[in-house]
Amino acid sequence: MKESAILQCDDVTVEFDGFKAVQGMNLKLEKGELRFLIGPNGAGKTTMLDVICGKVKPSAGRVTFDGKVDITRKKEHQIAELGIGRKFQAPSIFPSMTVAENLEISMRQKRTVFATLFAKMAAEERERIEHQLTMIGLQDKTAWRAGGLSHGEKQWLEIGMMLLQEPEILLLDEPVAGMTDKETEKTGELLHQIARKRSIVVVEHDMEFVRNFASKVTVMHEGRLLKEGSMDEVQRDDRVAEVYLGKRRDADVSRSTA
Amino acid sequence: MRLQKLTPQRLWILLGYTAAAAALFSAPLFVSDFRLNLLAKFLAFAIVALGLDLIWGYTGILSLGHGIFFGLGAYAMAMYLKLEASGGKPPDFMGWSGLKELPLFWQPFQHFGFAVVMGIAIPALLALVLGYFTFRNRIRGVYFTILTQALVIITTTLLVGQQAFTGGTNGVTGYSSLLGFSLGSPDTKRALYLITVVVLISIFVLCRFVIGSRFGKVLRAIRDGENRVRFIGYNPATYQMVVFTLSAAIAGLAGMLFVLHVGIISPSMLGIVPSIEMVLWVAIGGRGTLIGAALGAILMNWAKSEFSTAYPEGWLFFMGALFVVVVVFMPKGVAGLVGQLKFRRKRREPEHERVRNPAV
Amino acid sequence: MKKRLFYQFSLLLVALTLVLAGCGSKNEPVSTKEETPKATEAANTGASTEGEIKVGILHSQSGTMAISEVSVIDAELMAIDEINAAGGVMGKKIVPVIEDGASDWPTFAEKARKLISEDKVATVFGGWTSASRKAMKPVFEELNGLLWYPVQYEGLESSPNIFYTGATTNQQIVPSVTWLLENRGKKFYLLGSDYVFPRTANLVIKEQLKAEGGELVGEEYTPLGHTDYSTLISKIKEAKPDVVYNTLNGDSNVAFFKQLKDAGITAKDITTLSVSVAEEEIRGIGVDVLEGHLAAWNYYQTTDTPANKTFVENYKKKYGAERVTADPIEAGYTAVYLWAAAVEKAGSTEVDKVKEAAKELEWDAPEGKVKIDGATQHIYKTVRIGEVQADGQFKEMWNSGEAVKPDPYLKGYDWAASIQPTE
Amino acid sequence: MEVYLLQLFNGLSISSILLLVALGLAITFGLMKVINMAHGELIMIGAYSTYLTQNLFNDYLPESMFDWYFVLAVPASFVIAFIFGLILEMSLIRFLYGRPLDSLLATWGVGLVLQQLARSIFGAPNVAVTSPSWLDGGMKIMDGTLLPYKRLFIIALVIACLVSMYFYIYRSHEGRRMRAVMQNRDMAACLGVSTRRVDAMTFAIGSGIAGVAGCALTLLGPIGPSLGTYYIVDAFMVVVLGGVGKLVGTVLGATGIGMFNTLFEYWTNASLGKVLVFVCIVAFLQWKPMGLVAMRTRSLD
Repeated sequence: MKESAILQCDDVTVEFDGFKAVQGMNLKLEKGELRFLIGPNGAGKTTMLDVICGKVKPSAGRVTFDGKVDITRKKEHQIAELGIGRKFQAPSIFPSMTVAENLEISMRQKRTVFATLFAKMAAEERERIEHQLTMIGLQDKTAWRAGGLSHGEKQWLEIGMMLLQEPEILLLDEPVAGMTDKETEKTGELLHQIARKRSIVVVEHDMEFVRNFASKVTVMHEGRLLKEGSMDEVQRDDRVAEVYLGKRRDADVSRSTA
Repeated sequence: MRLQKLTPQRLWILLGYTAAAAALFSAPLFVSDFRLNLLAKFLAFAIVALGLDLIWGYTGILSLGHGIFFGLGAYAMAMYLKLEASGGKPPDFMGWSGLKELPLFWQPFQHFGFAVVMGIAIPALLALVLGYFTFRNRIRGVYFTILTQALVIITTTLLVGQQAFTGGTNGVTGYSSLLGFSLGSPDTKRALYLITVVVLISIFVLCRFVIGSRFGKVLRAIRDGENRVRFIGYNPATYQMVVFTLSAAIAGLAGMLFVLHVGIISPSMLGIVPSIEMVLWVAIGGRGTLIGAALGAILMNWAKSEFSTAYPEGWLFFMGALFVVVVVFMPKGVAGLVGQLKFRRKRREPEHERVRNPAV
Repeated sequence: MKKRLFYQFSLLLVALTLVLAGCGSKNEPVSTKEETPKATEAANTGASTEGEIKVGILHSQSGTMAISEVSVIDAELMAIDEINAAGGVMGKKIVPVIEDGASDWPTFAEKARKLISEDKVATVFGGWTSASRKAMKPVFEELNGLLWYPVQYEGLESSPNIFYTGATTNQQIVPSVTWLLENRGKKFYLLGSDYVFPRTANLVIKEQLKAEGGELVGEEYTPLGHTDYSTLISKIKEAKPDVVYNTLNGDSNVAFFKQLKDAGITAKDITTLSVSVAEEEIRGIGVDVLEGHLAAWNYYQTTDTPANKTFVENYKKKYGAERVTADPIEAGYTAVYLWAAAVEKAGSTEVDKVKEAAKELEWDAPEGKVKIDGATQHIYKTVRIGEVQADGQFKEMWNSGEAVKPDPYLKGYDWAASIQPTE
Repeated sequence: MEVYLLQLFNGLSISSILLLVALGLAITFGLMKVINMAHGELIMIGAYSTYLTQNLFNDYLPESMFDWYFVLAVPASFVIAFIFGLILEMSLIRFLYGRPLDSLLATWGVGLVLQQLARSIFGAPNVAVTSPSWLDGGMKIMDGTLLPYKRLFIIALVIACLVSMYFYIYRSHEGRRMRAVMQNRDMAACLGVSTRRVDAMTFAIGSGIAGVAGCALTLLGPIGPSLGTYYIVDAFMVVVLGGVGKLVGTVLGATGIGMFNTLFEYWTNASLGKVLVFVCIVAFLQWKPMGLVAMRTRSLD
């Protein structure tokens, strides 16, 4: 086992009432890697992210973080504390709180009751939040209630929240879904910036978007690993083409849950 | 909280609160003893409402069992008062239930200090235990609410059934004095009223501090999306447990004051109906605003004591209808209504509470 | 956020003014503070000036107990009307102030306090459950008020500020147990709702059974509002009692008797004697399931006295032919008359004078001649055991012949020595 | 021996009553996620409907016909409670979808109003319903063991309700639409199902079944304005214990609570028995928060 693997999934299997959403999936993520997870609907991509962030417990297999911690035994908040951040497909921010408050509680900090009860906003912390606000372009809307933001802004806010968490690994589920071209572009830039320091797993449908990044792509199909490699390699693969264009498509659509 | 500049507006608010406090403190000067006693009772209810607002308004946990915590606090105080009245001998109801000796668990309640501590600790502990299991097991929303109802049934049935130890349906009543001061004397009553005002203000300040802190923000985040909070790294169960316990302790404290003003506690005060009524005060006053919750409690009880006698039937119709209208059409209560008016005028922030209402 | 606070605050001020104004409006600003120690005297004189006398009526008009208490209010109002029509008391009109106890004991205490200290009523007629009486008792004692309590209860109480016009244990339970032992059998099954009256009553009955050669074969309590008696009836069947002594309250009676009949047990198999089932309740339970069962009271609608004939006639005329009278209704009615007679005799509505005048006062009540026992402030009452007939009325099976002297602490019974209050 | 047999029957009988009371709730709560605290009052409406039907027969039909009033009372209770439910859904509940806690509070207010309405119309005291003579007595299976016809009738009634509900939900067009809406509201709406209509129908049917329960309860217990309050919490316990969204769960929940209630009550007493049952429910839900029969979903909340 190489030390540099920040995340390693071995033979992960997930079952929902007898239906196997993920079967014996393997995934290895290096430190500082930007990885795309693609595949048709129902391939098990989102479920894979769910497993990594602890939302779903696999029925078999293990997920090792930083070469030592088996996170399948941990609870969600413990995994988050370890340094795995997750952005959901549908923007999930806290709608009744202001943008600034959303960021404030997401910020990396002690998360015990006692600590939060007596927490004072340090100057350094305020700076971090302000920096982040500029980065996600919401500096003019700090006092807005998050629920009042546009869809794209919510997506960014969520990304901003996740970045303030300063995780080792970021899990992004369709970060550009529902964004305008311009917004998508901006998000892409953001991703490039982030990827310099952290490891990222992105689930994405937008192939255009994926192609902009010269990085490794993992293709999943029916809960299994289908192909791993660069975008070019993947696109040349017959099986991948068949999965995306071929006959089985109907079956997948009917099983999709999105 | 950060130190903020003293803008004219903040000054007004500060003045307002001072005036309100001054009005409460000076009430004994121009209100009859009977009315003062009533007001004191309402203020005790306002304290429960504050605690309830912490968990319902800010954390989104609806407890229909706060009557229990209120009642347990009240019983602790009642036990002390009863023993002081009987001079440490077994109280009257033990006699007619065939109990000759003072049960062991009653004995320490002869001490005022012990009773006060227990009046807060017992409800808090019960809430802690219940909260520990339910929140850890992620029982939430409606399920939690229904569980609290089950708890109400368990508690009241036990209190009623163990008549020899608890006074049964009659509850505990017939007190004479508190620490030697006669409860009947108007001076004691005024003093108790003032104590209640002080407690109410302290609890109000405490609640403000809690919701103003980052802890309070996490609570609101839990209300908005409990699961999301997990993935930021907070354990919602701990937070829910702590705030539920705090809320129960506040209710217990209010219960103790209630007994001092009203002179009786019985299982019917712990039942499902009083528990829901407490929620009603908060709903009408405005969940998610402390002042709304407190005012809701005071106003609703005042209205009840004014109108329920003149129109006993009309009152129930009115209360039921009010409940429906407020919950359905004014989810933020009266305080929220005032807020909405303001938004309509200013439109600085978009109004999005409606967005959460998926009836579209 | 700041704006919001501002509005909250204005809301607070408005509301506070409202409440305080509401509180202040009901009384003259100066009076209470200085005069508090003498407040009750002021109340008494206040009550008898201006050509009218205010009296309080404090029963549950809403909530679970309204079922029973509303009829008592009717009877009390009727008595007041009758007295007023006949010229009032001391030439003054009686004006009732009606308050709702709402089946909630703290509310009873609160309203009692209001009646005495705000409305300054001369006396209060009120209460039904033991709990409501216990809640009001400290208030009446503290403010030296006067309460007339019209319902049979568990005894062991005698407050200087309460007159009890319902039966105490030795005027209902004790004689009925003796009668059952002599006429129906020795094996008793005690069934009651889980609250103070049944538990205390059964404590008395158990001692009495021991002393008088009865046998206790079972004792069960069900929560108030319990509606399934199948298991309990199985237990009764197993225990094979001669008598079920029933102290169930309210709705539970309906379920119990309906299900008892379904289980194939009729009045012929096991005698059931109830102490909380009167004419009013029979209508709600249904005569078909109750026929033949027994009850012990001091008064039935069928009680044959001249006073009762007019009482029933007037009651039906006033409130409708389908209405029935019952023991507590009559006791409430009697209470008003007894109070009026005492005031007349005392020539004052002052509590202490009225109490003094009430001693040994006699009156021809619908239930027969009653007399106030000065020592206990209960009244002498005739005990009657009745059987439910097909028309929903009682047929009197037995009566005590003369009015029985009240003995709330059962001092006249050796076996009751252990059932004394500890205080 | 007879006692155990009788107790078994009693347990079954209580289960059947609980099930009848909870069935309507299982629909409104389980399928629509609406916490209808006024469910108890719909039961009360059913009971009063039976009372009215009885009075109609008493007043307008020859005495020989009287016994058959009950045959008419069952559908009458259903229809009247159905109409009440429909009105309730259209005027109030439809604003509350997706806000379960608010629906709980608002319907509690509705319950309060309905209770007071009943009190104003019929008076506070209980009213008497004379059960038809063909339900008097019982089936003797051995000496001292009599199974009352009324209880047998209620068991049969529950089975009938269950079967018809099964056919309605799983075998009819209406039922298919109903399931479609409950499972994926938006998708169903896109496919041309009138979700408004389905919601209203579903809620009304749940209410109608509450009415039937009320009718059945007149055989055993009191009929008064507060009738509903005796059953509402128990009914919720059944649904929650059983697991939301599946009829099987409701059946199991009712059976569990009914049987244990009888058992505990027999061993101890009625108060303690009740406490024990509730403690067991609370404990069980800690272990299985989703109830006996849980539907697993992948959605976040």
